[in-house]
Amino acid sequence: MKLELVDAKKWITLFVEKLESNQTILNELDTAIGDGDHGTNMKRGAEAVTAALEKKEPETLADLYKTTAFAMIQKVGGASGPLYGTAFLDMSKAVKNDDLELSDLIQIGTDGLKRRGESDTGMKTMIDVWQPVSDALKADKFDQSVIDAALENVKGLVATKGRASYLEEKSKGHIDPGAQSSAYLFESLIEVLGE
Amino acid sequence: MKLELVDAKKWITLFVEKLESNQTILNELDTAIGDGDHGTNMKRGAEAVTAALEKKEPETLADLYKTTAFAMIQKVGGASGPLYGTAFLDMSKAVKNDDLELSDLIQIGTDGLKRRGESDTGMKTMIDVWQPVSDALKADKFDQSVIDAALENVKGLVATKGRASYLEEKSKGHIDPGAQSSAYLFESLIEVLGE
Amino acid sequence: MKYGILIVSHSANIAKGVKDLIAQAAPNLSITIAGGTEDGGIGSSLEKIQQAVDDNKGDEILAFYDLGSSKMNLEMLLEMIDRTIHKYDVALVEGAYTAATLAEVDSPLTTIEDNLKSLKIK
Amino acid sequence: MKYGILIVSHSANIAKGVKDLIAQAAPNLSITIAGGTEDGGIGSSLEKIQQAVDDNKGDEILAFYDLGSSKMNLEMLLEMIDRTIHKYDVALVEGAYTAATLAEVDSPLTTIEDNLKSLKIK
Ligand SMILES: Nc1ncnc2c1ncn2[C@@H]1O[C@H](COP(=O)(O)OP(=O)(O)O)[C@@H](O)[C@H]1O
Ligand SMILES: Nc1ncnc2c1ncn2[C@@H]1O[C@H](COP(=O)(O)OP(=O)(O)O)[C@@H](O)[C@H]1O
Ligand SMILES: [Mg+2]
Ligand SMILES: [Mg+2]
Ligand SMILES: [Mg+2]
Ligand SMILES: [Mg+2]
Repeated sequence: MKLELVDAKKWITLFVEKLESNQTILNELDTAIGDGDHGTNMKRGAEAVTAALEKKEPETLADLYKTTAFAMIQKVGGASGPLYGTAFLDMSKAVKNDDLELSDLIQIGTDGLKRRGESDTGMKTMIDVWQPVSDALKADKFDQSVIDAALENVKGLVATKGRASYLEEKSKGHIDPGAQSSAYLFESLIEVLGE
Repeated sequence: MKLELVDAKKWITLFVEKLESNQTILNELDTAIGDGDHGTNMKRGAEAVTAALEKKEPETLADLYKTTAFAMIQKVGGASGPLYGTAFLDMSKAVKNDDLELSDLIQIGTDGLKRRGESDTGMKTMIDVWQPVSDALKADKFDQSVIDAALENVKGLVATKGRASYLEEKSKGHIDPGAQSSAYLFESLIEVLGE
Repeated sequence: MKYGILIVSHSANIAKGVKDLIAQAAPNLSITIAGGTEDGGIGSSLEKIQQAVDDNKGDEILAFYDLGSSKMNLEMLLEMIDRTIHKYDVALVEGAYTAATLAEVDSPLTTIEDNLKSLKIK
Repeated sequence: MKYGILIVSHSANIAKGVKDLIAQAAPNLSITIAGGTEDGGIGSSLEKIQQAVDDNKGDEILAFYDLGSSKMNLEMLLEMIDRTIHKYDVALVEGAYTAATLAEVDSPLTTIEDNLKSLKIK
């Protein structure tokens, strides 16, 4: 399965909308185990993405992901900026290969997160959503239940990366804010794929 | 040997004068192996001592040393503030014992420096002037040559405490600024004793 | 709150910045600061430290400092007053952030101190 | 000068304060800073880091950061440009002070790095 430019644009647009309407939830999640700004950060990033896409309509998938990456990198201001930024930048480079499957694209984004964050699955970060989604896409079993299960799993983890890691055991029982914003990203993808 | 109040006042007054007229030298010594402010710090302390002594004429040796200590503590602003402050504060407590010899007084001040600085001789600090002076007083051999020899020795040491310790080997060959200001203190003492 | 945080730095800007940084992650803690000399220069002031201790609303205080005279002035004050102040010889910014994050969620002192151990550099 | 110092912090005040502190002991070094987000909040900005790197006059740059996103943005920039930047996972204030003091007296990089080793906490 591959994503066409028009669908990919919808994907990013839906993601941006969810970020804007869920700012408060993301901030609240981050207040519990971080510094309370993930919603504000992502909203700032979302607005920058919208502005950049309005300024110049991307003509290729590579353009679209690169524009998204740069807007995030420049405006988010938190760890999620370089993280989402790296994921989308790596995706933008990889997607120049026309044969790239969607599952490979998401795995490349996930690998980008791991590289930038020096992290992996099980550390209670956004990676714990990206990796299961990538796996499910590869197995052609991607749907909302994958995201729900990933969030449920994230909740039970003890953080070992990011600010929540300072809390050790006390980080348990909370959804990681970055995992939640990534859930929005992939719920947006489901909406696009489901059409 | 003991110091009478009138002589002790002269001692402190002479010290303060030397600090005020040697601000530049002390700053220069501190520029070479520290942050360049020892002269400025001690000048500020000196002015505070003068002001405090003018405000209220001390009636006992304990008063005199305590006033000196507090002025230094409040106004110096660098490490030398709590160091000279502790030395004079401890001296002020000890001097309440009428039998205290001058050599014991200086040793008590030296011990105060060591406690506050968690330091000892050989670390290229003001202690490397105080301790030899204290020793010389005990042996009844205190004169300018003791101070000169102490400064000469300090120059060759590698600093292991204070800012100069960051320079390691490169701290060698420079006179420690605090050792120099302490040299002024004890040169003032010689002037008083010599009268 | 059980624990308050005290920041002692040679620079008023560092002290203020550390407070801003940790207050974001620990908005309920009492965080008081003493930065720079009395006249705003680089250095430290016993009076400012005293004031910051007086203003701190923690039952006990966790104290962090940067260099030489910040430490010596802090220790001098500790000898003069009798509030319970724990002084840590750890990285200033990173140590204060770690302690604040844990104190914010009511972690016990042993947990806080366990986590500060690896930040000991002084 | 051979080495310049780069300070990346979540807080503009911390960055500014660290510069004030180390500039006093190392007045001849090029010290450039990137603190806080673009709009002055707590966080980090790749653009500010880029600017601070551009403004730095050292032949090589010794870089220090505080937490997560400061580090990630710095590393992101390292991938994008080709100046020689040495990034140290050490205590921000104490590490920068140590490096600056040694660089000021033209110590070789090996000496500087030897002295930073004991400050590694990240
Ligand atoms: N090292 C890391 N690896 C992967 N993800 C990380 C890492 N550090 C942080 N994150 C993710 O970033 C999210 C926090 O983003 P945000 O709140 O915007 O940044 P900050 O922590 O700088 O305030 C976390 O919830 C987590 O998902
Ligand atoms: N730990 C210490 N023990 C003894 N003396 C010290 C110690 N640290 C610093 N000093 C003395 O203090 C002097 C520096 O004083 P000053 O320049 O006023 O303070 P700062 O280093 O804070 O700028 C040094 O020259 C040294 O003699
Ligand atoms: Mg956050
Ligand atoms: Mg943040
Ligand atoms: Mg000095
Ligand atoms: Mg100083």
